[in-house]
Amino acid sequence: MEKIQILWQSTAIPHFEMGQIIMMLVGFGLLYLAIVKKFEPLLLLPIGFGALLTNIPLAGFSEVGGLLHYIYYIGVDTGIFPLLIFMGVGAMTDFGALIANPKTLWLGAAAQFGIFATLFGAIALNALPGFEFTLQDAAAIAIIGGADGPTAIFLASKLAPELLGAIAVAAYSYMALVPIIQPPIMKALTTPEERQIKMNQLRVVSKREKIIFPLAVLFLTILVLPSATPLVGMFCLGNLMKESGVVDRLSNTAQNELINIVTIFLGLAVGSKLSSEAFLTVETLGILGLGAVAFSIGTAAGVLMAKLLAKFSKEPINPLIGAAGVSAVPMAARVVNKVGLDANPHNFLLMHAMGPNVAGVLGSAVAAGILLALVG
Amino acid sequence: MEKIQILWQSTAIPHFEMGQIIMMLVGFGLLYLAIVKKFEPLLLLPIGFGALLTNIPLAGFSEVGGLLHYIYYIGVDTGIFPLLIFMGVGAMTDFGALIANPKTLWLGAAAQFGIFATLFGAIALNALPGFEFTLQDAAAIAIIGGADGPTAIFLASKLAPELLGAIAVAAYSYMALVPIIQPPIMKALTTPEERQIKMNQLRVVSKREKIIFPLAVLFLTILVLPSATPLVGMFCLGNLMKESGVVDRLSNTAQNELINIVTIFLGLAVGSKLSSEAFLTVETLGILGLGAVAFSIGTAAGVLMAKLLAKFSKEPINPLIGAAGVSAVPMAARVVNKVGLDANPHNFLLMHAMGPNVAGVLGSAVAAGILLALVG
Amino acid sequence: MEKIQILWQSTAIPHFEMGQIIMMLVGFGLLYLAIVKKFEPLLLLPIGFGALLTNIPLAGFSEVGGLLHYIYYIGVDTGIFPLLIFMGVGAMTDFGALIANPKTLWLGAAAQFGIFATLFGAIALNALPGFEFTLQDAAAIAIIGGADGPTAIFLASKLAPELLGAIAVAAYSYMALVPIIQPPIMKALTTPEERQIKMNQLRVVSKREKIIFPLAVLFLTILVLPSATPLVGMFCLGNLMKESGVVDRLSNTAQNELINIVTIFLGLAVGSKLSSEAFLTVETLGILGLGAVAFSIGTAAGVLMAKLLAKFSKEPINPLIGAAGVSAVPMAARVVNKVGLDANPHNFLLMHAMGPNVAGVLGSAVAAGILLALVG
Amino acid sequence: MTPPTISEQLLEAASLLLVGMSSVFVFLSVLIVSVKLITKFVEAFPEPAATAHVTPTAASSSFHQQDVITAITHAVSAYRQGKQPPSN
Amino acid sequence: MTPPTISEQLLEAASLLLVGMSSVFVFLSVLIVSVKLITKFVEAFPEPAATAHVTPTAASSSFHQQDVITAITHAVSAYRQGKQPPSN
Amino acid sequence: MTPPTISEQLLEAASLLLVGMSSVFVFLSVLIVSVKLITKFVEAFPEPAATAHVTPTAASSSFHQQDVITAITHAVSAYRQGKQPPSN
Ligand code: NA
Ligand code: NA
Ligand code: NA
Repeated sequence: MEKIQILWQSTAIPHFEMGQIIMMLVGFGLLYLAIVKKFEPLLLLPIGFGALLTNIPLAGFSEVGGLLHYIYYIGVDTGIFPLLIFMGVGAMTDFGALIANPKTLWLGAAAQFGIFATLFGAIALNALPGFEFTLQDAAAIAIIGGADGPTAIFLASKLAPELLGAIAVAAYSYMALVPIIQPPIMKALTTPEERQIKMNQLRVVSKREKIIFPLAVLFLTILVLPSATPLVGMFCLGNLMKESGVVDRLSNTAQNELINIVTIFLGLAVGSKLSSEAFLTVETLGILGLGAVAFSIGTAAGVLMAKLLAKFSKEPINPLIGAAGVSAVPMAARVVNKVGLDANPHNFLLMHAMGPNVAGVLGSAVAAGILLALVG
Repeated sequence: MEKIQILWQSTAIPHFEMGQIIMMLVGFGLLYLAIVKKFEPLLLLPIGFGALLTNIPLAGFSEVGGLLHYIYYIGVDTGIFPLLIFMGVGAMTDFGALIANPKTLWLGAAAQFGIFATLFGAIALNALPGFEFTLQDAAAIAIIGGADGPTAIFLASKLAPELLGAIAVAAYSYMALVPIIQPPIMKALTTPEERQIKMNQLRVVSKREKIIFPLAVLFLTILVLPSATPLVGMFCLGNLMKESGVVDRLSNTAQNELINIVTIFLGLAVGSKLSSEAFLTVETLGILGLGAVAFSIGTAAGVLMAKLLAKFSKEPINPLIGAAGVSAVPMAARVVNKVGLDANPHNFLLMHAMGPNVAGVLGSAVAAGILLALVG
Repeated sequence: MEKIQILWQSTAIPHFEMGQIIMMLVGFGLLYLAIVKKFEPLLLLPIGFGALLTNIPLAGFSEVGGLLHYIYYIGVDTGIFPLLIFMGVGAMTDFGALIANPKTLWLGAAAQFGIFATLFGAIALNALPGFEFTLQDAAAIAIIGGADGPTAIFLASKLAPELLGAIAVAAYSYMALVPIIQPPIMKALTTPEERQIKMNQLRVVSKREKIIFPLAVLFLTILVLPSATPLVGMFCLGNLMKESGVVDRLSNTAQNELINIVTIFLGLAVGSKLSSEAFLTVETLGILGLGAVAFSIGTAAGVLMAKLLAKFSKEPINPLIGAAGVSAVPMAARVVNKVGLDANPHNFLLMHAMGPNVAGVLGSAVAAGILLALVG
Repeated sequence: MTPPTISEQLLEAASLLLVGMSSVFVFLSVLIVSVKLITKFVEAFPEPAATAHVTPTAASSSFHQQDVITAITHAVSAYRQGKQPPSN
Repeated sequence: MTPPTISEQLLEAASLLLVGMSSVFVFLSVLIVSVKLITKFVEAFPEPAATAHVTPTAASSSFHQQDVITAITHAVSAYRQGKQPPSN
Repeated sequence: MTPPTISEQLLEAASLLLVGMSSVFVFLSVLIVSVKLITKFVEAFPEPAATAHVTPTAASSSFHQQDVITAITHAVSAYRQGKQPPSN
């Protein structure tokens, strides 16, 4: 009898709290989004699974000695995992389109307005009862507008670790929602004629330009924004490994096995921050709302900047490509391509959108560095 | 002269203890089994090599600052390595046969009798002089009957770390000996007619069933056996990654590079526990004896359960497939197939044995959770 | 205004020290050597990049909490990374040529004279003002003569961590310079007739010999040189995994993904030791000079030993193959082949040079063990 | 606290045997029921054949950029088309 | 230290917005100039077509040993040649 | 403890040179003998050609499950055979 009592007490049933049940539903929801809706499954599947595990009563996944505790403290608290992912992403990124048309860097710059406007919005939310975002919190939330997962996780782990779970979930969810969020904004801000503009073929970029480019980016970052060098540095290392062509085995490993291993762990670690105390707050609602606003503002700023550029440019510029400046590589570029095809079924904008798209990655890494320097 | 004296003192020869020499022979023996006899070489080769290294005088592999010390404390003491291996095994496991014929879960359940009977046997051994197994020790030894390496290592690292080396060696050795241990028991408990029974073709299982299955297993484990969720959870994560089909690159890495890297380290770490103080005891003899008993009882219980099931089943059940319930995936299923072919050269039982085989993995993970809950 | 002041202070420009600028130039120089000159790019690219990162003002890569700090303390301070690389190199090494012609081990032994003569030279340098090498320093510098990267890094991390950066850079640079350093020495010490000597075809070595060989090497090392067992042991583990043929998936991972991941990290960690305080000293000049001397003496000793051997050998021995005894696998063997072809365009010495070449790896690991035992 | 006698230990082990095996059977029996329910559920709600294919390209957006190749193909064909007299 | 009022915070956020966006634009504008300079530099000093191919085999010496295969091929051919009457 | 003079250090280094090189030579010479013994041993006990092939499938049991494929093949053929009149 006593054994059965022990056994009953060792089931989770008498220990469940309402918050844990809700968070498990959130975890299942993320798994649903990942598996059925195919929303950024590489991250949302392990994040959702981590959310399930961390909320199991008695199992202690995120307590001292628990698996997720170790993974979080080894990889996220130290910043190692997002930086390794960034290295791998760098090794996958082709800057050819950007080097061929460097003006697109301005589009990547404009789209960062989503970040800084959202920072302002987060502080403005403090006027409402229940919200008490510090400047650090606001900066970590605003980076969602950068539409870049590793950058968001890295900055949140430095500025507002307690919001990390909500921020990462919002960042990846909205990145998956890019095909739904962006097109209405893009269409509202452009005329059908503008959307049909055909752009000139991009020139071929030489291997040496591609090798020097990451070094130039790093050099500039070192000079004026050392706080961005962890992110930009690892990104440029990955890109240099790829483009130099002399360490292909390292480059391949960085963009395959290493990034895969780290992605599994990073997802689980982020999921482990989805506890009810941290997530089931009115602030999470604020974060989700601000994230959507950030994406929208970033998209609009990119498109408007493209229209402005087009005014002063000798070559034709389709303003749609400005929307790709939010990054969310390569989905935002695909969305640009699709909206362009809707306007003119012979107008393929994908390559032209890759320039602002990768510029957006640099732009948000730079923005993260600025936020670290000013409020970190 | 003094230099030569230092040199002589810095050789291992004047420092060897008898126990170290014997343990090195044990290590060579494991290498022999792995390389020549092909006994579970993936684990026994690094375990044997680790046993050699850890017993070298003056080298300090397992002392503070030594390589094996780091590997053990990072990966085994924390439980990380066996859990990662279990994730990889989950990503390799196909539950199709089990879902098509869920009754075979009872065979996987019955075979766990080997575990609990052995626990009783280990305590009974305490009546003999020289044996002083605690209940924790007995539970860790009994899990050998689960015929599942990572489960055994995980449980032993939690309940009886000082017995870890002997338990892991016994578990993997007997898993390799399954083709020798099981057939006589299977033949003794069945008639030739029973062994010739042909089973009905299994139905095709849909992708969605395979996706929901690991989630259902996890859900059930969370509810009633949270102490089993580290093992079951990581296993189900691996299986979900595989079956969901949306994160193939993560699933492939989990079942290839990641599991390979962890296997090398896990083997070395287990080998590092093969010190003479821990291994050269009468208790090791007890562990080896109990392990053989556990496998035999588990096999017998599986076969008998299959005979019982056959009585009440409308569809024909070949009792041999019960033997696969001990897990030892997929060797036990192969043994069933072979013994079945001996009785009827046209009777292929492999697919039918895969159901109880993978059920045995779940069964012993559940049994491990129960033991952790009750004696941990 | 205040924000802009903060922003200015948060750029690197007002914080740069001359030493950091020079070290960044050194880093760029290493990248140049790696990418343009293709000098050992697998190591020199990450080392050069690490040198850039570690010298960025305010970024704190190598301070507590910085990425390179973690990588260094986890992987190099513990010795784990060089040992894992050595395991991978072992899994890539084919001892067939050495087993077929075991006398070539003497060539690998002779070439270690470069190490011990350099140790003497380093101490002799203390007579000059500005040099104060301890015996530990001298031993760590001398190992550059072993022409084996992981061995040099391992020994330096144990004996003289503050010299690690310079030693690793010298070791890899000179390994890349082998095609320039060795040929003049080889030609000076041999006559054209000697260089034309054709050697007999090597016999085929059986699989079993190749399996037993690493175990024999390990056994001998355990007996007489336990301090060398970390290096030799991991090397032999890799080689045994390869030759045994029973754990191909582990062997493949060890010589591909695992060694690639570790190489990236090791390179960055070594680069993080290239700080101006540690590198911009007169001692670094001494190290660079001594390294070149070590390679030259080793080459000469190998060739002279080969001439001596040829005197007493019944079979013809081309003295050029002695130069491969310095290791630098497989570049030194290629150099031998090339110099041989220059003398006789039909004389392919590559296979014959592989024997002393891999013997040199063992030889320098043994030398490292001796140095650890005597001055460690 | 005195160490348990051997008979106390055996009693404990026997009760573990009983409770443990019962739990394993209960657990896996519930799982059998669950699997049957899953099968019924899946049969009751057959997969809407189309939806699975709507957004597969959305997967893993931040990871691969092979579209670049597609894009180049398109760009080349667009470029060629641009040289031909427009047909639309 | 009293916590900042909401209007102080908003002022701070507004100044961050201004300074941040300016910095991003300045940074990426400088990068545009740099890219153009790189392109000019690369065009001004065209790659000496040959040098890149001089030492490619020198790469990663401590890593792969596939020459062994080459060597065996050579050795075999050398062996065969050794059996034939020397033609030189 | 006074630091060693340069000549003391040189003496030390010289003795290291002597002892070290001797040790390397002794070690590798013993290895030469060992290799020759291994070769003789391997020739003396030629491999029983068959044994190596007896249990290769036993390798790595807990790792791959490709038999499932084999099994399906077998199962299908068994299924077909089951439909034919039994010939045995
Ligand atoms: Na961005
Ligand atoms: Na089992
Ligand atoms: Na060497």
